[in-house]
Amino acid sequence: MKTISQAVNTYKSKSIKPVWCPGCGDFGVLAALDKTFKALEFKPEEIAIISGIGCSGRFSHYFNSYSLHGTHGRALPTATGLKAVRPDLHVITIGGDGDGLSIGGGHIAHAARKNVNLTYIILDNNVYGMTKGQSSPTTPLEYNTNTAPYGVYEEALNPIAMFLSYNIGYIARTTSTDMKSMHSILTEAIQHKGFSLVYIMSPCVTYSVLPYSKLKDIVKPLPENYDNSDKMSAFKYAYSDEHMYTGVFYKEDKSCLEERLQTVFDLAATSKTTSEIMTEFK
Amino acid sequence: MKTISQAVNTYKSKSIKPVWCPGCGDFGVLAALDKTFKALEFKPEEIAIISGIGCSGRFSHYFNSYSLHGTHGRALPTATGLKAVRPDLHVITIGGDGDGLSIGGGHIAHAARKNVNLTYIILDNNVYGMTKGQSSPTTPLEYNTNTAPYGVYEEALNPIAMFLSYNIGYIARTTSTDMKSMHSILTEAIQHKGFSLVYIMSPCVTYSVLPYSKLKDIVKPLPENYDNSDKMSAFKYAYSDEHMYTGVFYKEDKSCLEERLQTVFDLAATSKTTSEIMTEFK
Amino acid sequence: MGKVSKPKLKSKIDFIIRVAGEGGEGVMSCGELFAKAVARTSYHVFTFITYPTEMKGGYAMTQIRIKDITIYSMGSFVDCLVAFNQEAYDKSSPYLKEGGILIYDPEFTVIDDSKNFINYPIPFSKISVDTIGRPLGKNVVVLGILSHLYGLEHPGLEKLINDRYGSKGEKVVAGNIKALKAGASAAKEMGVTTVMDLSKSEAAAEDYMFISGNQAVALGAIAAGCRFSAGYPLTPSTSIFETLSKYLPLVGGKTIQMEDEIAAISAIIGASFGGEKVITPTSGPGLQLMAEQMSLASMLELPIVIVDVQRGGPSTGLPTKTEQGDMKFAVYGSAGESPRIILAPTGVEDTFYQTIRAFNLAEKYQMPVILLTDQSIGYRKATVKMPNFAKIFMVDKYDRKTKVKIPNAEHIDLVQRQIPTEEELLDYKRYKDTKTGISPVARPGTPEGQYLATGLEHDEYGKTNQEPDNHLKMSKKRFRKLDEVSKAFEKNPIETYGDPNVRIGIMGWGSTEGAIREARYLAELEGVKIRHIHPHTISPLPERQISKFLHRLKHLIIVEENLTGQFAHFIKAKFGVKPIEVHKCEGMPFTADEIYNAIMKVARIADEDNITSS
Amino acid sequence: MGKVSKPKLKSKIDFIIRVAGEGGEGVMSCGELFAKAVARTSYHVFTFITYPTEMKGGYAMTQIRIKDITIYSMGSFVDCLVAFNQEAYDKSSPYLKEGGILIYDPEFTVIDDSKNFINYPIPFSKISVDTIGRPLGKNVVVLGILSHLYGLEHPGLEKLINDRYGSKGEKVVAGNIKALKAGASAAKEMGVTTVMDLSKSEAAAEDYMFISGNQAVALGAIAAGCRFSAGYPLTPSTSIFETLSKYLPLVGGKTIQMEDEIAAISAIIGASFGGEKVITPTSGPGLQLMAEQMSLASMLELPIVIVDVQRGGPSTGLPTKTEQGDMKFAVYGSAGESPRIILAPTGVEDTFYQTIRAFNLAEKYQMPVILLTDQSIGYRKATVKMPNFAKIFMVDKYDRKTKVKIPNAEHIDLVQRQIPTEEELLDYKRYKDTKTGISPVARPGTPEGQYLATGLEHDEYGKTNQEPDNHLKMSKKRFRKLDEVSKAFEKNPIETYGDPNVRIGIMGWGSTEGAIREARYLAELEGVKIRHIHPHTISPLPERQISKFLHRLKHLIIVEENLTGQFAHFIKAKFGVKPIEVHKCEGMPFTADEIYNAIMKVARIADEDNITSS
Ligand SMILES: Cc1ncc(C[n+]2csc(CCOP(=O)(O)OP(=O)(O)O)c2C)c(N)n1
Ligand SMILES: Cc1ncc(C[n+]2csc(CCOP(=O)(O)OP(=O)(O)O)c2C)c(N)n1
Ligand code: SF4
Ligand code: SF4
Ligand SMILES: [Mg+2]
Ligand SMILES: [Mg+2]
Repeated sequence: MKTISQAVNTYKSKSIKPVWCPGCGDFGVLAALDKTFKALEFKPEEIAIISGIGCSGRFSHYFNSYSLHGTHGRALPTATGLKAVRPDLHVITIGGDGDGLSIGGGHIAHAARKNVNLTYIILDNNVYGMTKGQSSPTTPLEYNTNTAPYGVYEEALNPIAMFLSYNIGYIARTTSTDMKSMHSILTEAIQHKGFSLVYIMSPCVTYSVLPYSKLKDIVKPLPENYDNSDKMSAFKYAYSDEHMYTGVFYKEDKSCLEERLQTVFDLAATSKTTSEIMTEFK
Repeated sequence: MKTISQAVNTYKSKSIKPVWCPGCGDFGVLAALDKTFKALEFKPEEIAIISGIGCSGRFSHYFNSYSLHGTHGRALPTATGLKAVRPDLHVITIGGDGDGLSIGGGHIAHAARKNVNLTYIILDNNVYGMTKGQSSPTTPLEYNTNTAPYGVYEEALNPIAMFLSYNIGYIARTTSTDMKSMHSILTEAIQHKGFSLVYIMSPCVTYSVLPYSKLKDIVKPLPENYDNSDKMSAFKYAYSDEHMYTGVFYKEDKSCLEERLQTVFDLAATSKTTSEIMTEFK
Repeated sequence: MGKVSKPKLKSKIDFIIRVAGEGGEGVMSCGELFAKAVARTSYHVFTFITYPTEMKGGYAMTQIRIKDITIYSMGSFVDCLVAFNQEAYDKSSPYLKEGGILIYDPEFTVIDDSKNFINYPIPFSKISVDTIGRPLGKNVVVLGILSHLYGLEHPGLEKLINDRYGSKGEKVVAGNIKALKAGASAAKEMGVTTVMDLSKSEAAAEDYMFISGNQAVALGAIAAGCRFSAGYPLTPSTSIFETLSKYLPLVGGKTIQMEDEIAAISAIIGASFGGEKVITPTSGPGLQLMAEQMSLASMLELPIVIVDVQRGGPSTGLPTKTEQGDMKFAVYGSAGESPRIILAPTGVEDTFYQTIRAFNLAEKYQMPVILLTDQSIGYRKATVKMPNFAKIFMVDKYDRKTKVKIPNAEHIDLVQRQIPTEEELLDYKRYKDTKTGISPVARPGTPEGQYLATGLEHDEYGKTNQEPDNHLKMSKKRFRKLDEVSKAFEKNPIETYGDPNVRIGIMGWGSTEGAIREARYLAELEGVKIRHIHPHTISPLPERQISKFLHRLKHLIIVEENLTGQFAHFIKAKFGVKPIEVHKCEGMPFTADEIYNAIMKVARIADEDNITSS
Repeated sequence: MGKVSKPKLKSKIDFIIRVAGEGGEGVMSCGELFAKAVARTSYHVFTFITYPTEMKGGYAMTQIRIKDITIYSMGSFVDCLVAFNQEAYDKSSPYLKEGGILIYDPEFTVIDDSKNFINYPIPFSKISVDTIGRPLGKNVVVLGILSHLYGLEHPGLEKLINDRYGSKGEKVVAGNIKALKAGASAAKEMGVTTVMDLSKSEAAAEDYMFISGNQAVALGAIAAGCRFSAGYPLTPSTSIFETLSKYLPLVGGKTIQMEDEIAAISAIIGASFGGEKVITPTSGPGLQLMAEQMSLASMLELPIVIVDVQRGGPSTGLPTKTEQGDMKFAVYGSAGESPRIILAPTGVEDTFYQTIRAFNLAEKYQMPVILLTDQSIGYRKATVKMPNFAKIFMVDKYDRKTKVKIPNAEHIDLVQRQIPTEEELLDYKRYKDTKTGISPVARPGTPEGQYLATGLEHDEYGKTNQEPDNHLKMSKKRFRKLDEVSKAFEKNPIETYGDPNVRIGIMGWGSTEGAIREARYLAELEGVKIRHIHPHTISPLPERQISKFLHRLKHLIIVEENLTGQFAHFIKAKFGVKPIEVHKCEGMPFTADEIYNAIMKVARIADEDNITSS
């Protein structure tokens, strides 16, 4: 059968090839996600990829899945609606630091509150790649960009601390060069019950704010004995001045949207027919 | 002189009276803000109040100031623009839990990044008052509202933790019944250089989710020896299961938008004329 | 006898009651309980509500019209006015008919004795305090007075009180029942005469609902098979989402309150991509926030239904008042060119069926459908015929031909989204450039149906393609669907009334239908005949029908509730006519009277024309 | 000699070069450097750019037209084509004139020998590798070839290379200069003949800028006194905000990148409330997100300027392509009824002056002004006359009478927002219902000027008021300003061209002006006369001017770059005409040729009409 044989080889689209610049960090993430789908033996037709707009937003084009490439910043609420009605699908949401933290920044806390059972992957290149080099919410203070020719005058966000404060049940950070870590984190995140957030540092080589070389220097895995059920310690590592820690910052098991909705339906005793409802209005 | 004598008595509007329900928490906040303006001896014409939409959004109507009552959720970016061009004005932004944390939730982190020098007051009544009793982002899980007749299935936000993660330089929480604390916090917040956030629990008596009686029981001042320069300890108290702590959670002195913009102008040597700029394009 | 649904010119019973007071005084609940009680009789009931934006204070009123035949408008003048305070009296008494009944609380209201009213000063507030210790029960005291005046039986009212206040505890219910009785006996004692005995009327036939326009949307959506709604509260649309939240789960559906309107429309787009029928209710301010996503849905060719319960604008405007101000935004409200369908229901019953139709059109033509109602329809309550549930038919998912009829109580087609055949899945083109422009859409989970839905211009497979010829081809494909809609609409039941030889025509859209209809009757009583067309589909318009209507007219009146004449502008662009435009921009619906006056003015001009030209 | 600004029919020099290749190959920078070098001579230069949305790959091209008189369009066919690869050759060679010059890299391109071109196979890529070790310098190699072909002096080019690559270090600059020289000598060696010697041309008169349409907006804003801009990157508008970010601080202004377009428009509303002149640049997707706040600005009566650089739609559509698809949204894009002004510049120079005008109108009439440009204007570069800075005049803040002229290089009025007099401050009505609808607005900080600006309906003081009569009165007040604008526009310089006795007319808006103008010249050469009107104000339209234009026409052609004919719809609604509509919906601007063909077709029909009717 076509579907299965394909699943074994690759989940990537056969007709659409990536248009990223050679060397772009996003290639690595594409490979890691493909590998993860393979490992999880998902059926391609049960994968839904919802992406934002940006270089990173092109992920939805590159898989042989049900994919939706919507508007800038709205991937998460779109995916929430999809997953709410189709809990049977594996829903992956992907976008950039601008898409996710700037225009779409208001949606994360609310997806977290619902604990909708999907994985949100943010690819941070510390810049707006697609629109050619403007500041993003993670561009460092005083760095020069096309929209901040005299230096950025906004502090960069601390996304991990924010996700922790949103009480997201699964939060991890890794880099697009670390295939092993990406694969293991993605696998765990996708299997996590509820909302999971995978934050991947994926350098832009064309508008290079945090180049591979520099990233390599500051990145450090969370310590071996790190307890990822301890939120306070997660905050501490998220706020490290010295290093950008990678690994699973936080993990918590709690009821997800689908379960909570189920309770609602059970409570409401689903046996009413439309006509019974209408007669209540007599 | 009219202006000054008025400043001594009240800063409230002479022609517009509040339309809140009798007993609404917002009355207390109105009085506290009026008192604070008096204490700070502001000129009424130098006060600008920008508010959102909601019962709490009506604050802009009730002062004899330059006031702007805009659309739902956009008070903060509106105030940011105003303060950017008019650093000489005292800019106060006010709105509800829905206005500020739901539809407007995406703006806070970015006002924080800019560290724009204004005070943002959020009045939390754990409900949408104006639209008559729907869930807000701080309505507790499983509570019944008009839009969640079978119980809310979203976890309530932890706003203080969120503000901390946004690296806001001044964060305090108090209640609309505690005039003394409101007055002292508002005074300090308004004088704080940079973005300050004052979170006031202000119960709704009509769609009463967290009534005065219950609020009284859970509220507790931060300990005497609390160090509000220690962010980690702030997180700890923000996450308390037992109590809703009040007081100044966090205080940090850092450069604000006006200062950072000033640097830009200095750098850019402001002596160019329009015609000199145009000749660069020859 | 039962209710009669065919419009008749004359009715034996037709009276109007207005309860007016301050926002928060229970004006609404008093009016609603009374209306509900009457709705259980064989009479038709129609209510209109207006109240201030503020939480407390300001003028609020409920107007209730009762008739033995179908009611089309709130009416112009009232037979009985209850005034809770001075402002209510001042604002409402000009609308009380000569010889009408005025009930007021002398403690709060000084009246003008010189008017020819039957005055009943009754101290409701004092009666409430005396009975239950608080003035807050005065609305139920008034209900008691009205029950005496109109002969409503107390057991029925008590049940309604129990339904409404039951959740607040027995004590509250008992207090209210006491207040009810106190009101009734006070009225009796003070010599108030019972003007009619509604209790003598037969009970309503089983097959009527008494619902508001907003409830009609929610129930219509449920009947249409909608199973997902995402929303964000916004006056005056909120009760649609509240009603859906309560009832959708009962049929296995879901509602989610999102963080704002952008998230709400995004969520329904996601759910529609997942294969479900979806809806989001909003009003002008929210609709504006949805513009970008509406355009996306058009480009992705996903069915979504949006309800805009229009309110006074611009901006926050008049949140609790009515206006037909969003038409141009609904029709043109997206950058770039993205097809969509705009429907405008004319009343509560029509709202129910047009909602079903909106889902059918969205699913069939795979584009956004906006249902344009307004505050006056949304808050209005009326008796609506119960649909025949045995006459609901599903259109097959592979069916590409069926001409779907406009739903009515006797026959409801429900369109299922077209899906690809097995053969088509062998080389699946999601955006196949078919003759009708409609392409079958695979439901996620279908093997080999995987596709990319992108807001970028794309080819038939869904792959991005920005070539000149592809953009032209795909733009045409998307708009071809709209031509199909247009063609289908021409075969709709004709929406014109009146003798085709008459030379004066009137045209309106949406909620003005009832007032226009009544105005026509009034004019006919004066011997003035007039034709009337009232398209339910604003975009695309049933052009041939309208052309035919316009063809022999000498004078065209276009009536709408806004300042600038949005619909007139639209009609002028399409048909090159020069109408007489009648606008009302006051936050209140037209009364039949106002339109009648306009008709009579035009009739006089027409007469003069005849004289001059003859 | 200098540049001549009066349009002339014939020119001595008029040639077009197209550099085509893959996005990212330096096609843009090669073309831009060449154009810039030519712009420093006495010739006029006009460039057109198109490139793919993707970061890498896809067809990109720069077209450069050089002429001794003002240039109005990109031209239809090219004299010289540089093809970097096969796709570039395949897509571009159909536009190369018979006998034109074709320069291509034989390593990547196989050409069709049978065509009558002068073929120069030159291995740019190999030359680059040989010279600087990498193929990336091939764009500068091509620049060298072109410098040989058109006799451009190297010192000038080297300075431009230094300006452009200086920030990347000396090594990069040196490498590029080497590549430049290598290209030039390769061309010489391969026997490429110099077709003209631009270096012999006089230097440009001092008073010209060579700027893109987007830069024209930024510079126009600075000239108009704008001191604040908030923005969010969005292709193809981004460079406006980037240019403002660079230059506004130099005159004491500020720019802030906001988190999204809603925040951006909110910020400028706040800053306008603070008393400053403000602007936000965007494109269709972003404009849609601004709908709610535009409506707010209308209601608060605050001046704001919005630039919409239109791109292909709907939705994300064709981000780097041109379209006139947002007109209906600009005009109608808000729920409720909120007045606004829409301007549509026709080219780069006009963009500069219309931007200044946009600020004047916004400040004077206190409402949003939308400037509708498009990708083709925004990315186009052209030589623009430098304004006379001695002829800039401030209109007094208390002045309520001055008729402000449309700005031009010789005279620029700058409107200052009207402020209340001391007397008015004694009982200050922010929303005073004046004869013109314009009310003086107090700048925060002014004692006794405090007021409430609310999006709720309000009275003259700004206090909320939802009464029927107040809503009507204030709605009228807001729209009265638009009537004033309309009146003022009628006195604008007449925007019609051609003999009033001619019976064929053509009408367009925005960026099609140049192509239409050239098409008219072409038609005239064939003896076909045609009238032309091209309003700069789309809403409100200069109605009397247009009526007059339409009055004696027998055939009206309306030209626009979209599928559905948005402008035509608008004109039909206002004037009841039945135009012949010519649409292009391919992401590319009209060429003069295409419009010429349409004109000739209509001319033939007109002829036949004459024959039949005579
Ligand atoms: C409403 C809207 N505003 C702006 C844009 C333009 N835009 C496209 S991608 C992008 C930012 C991309 O940055 P990021 O999300 O970090 O993705 P990257 O390209 O860096 O991967 C922007 C601003 C848009 N498409 N839509
Ligand atoms: C765009 C938009 N969406 C929705 C609304 C309706 N609305 C008005 S106030 C409000 C919420 C009010 O809640 P909150 O901010 O908590 O203020 P409160 O009334 O509780 O003080 C909503 C949803 C609106 N005015 N505009
Ligand atoms: S611009 Fe940057 S982020 Fe975008 S594809 Fe190129 S390298 Fe990747
Ligand atoms: S509804 Fe609640 S929040 Fe609003 S005014 Fe009344 S008590 Fe206050
Ligand atoms: Mg990025
Ligand atoms: Mg609230």
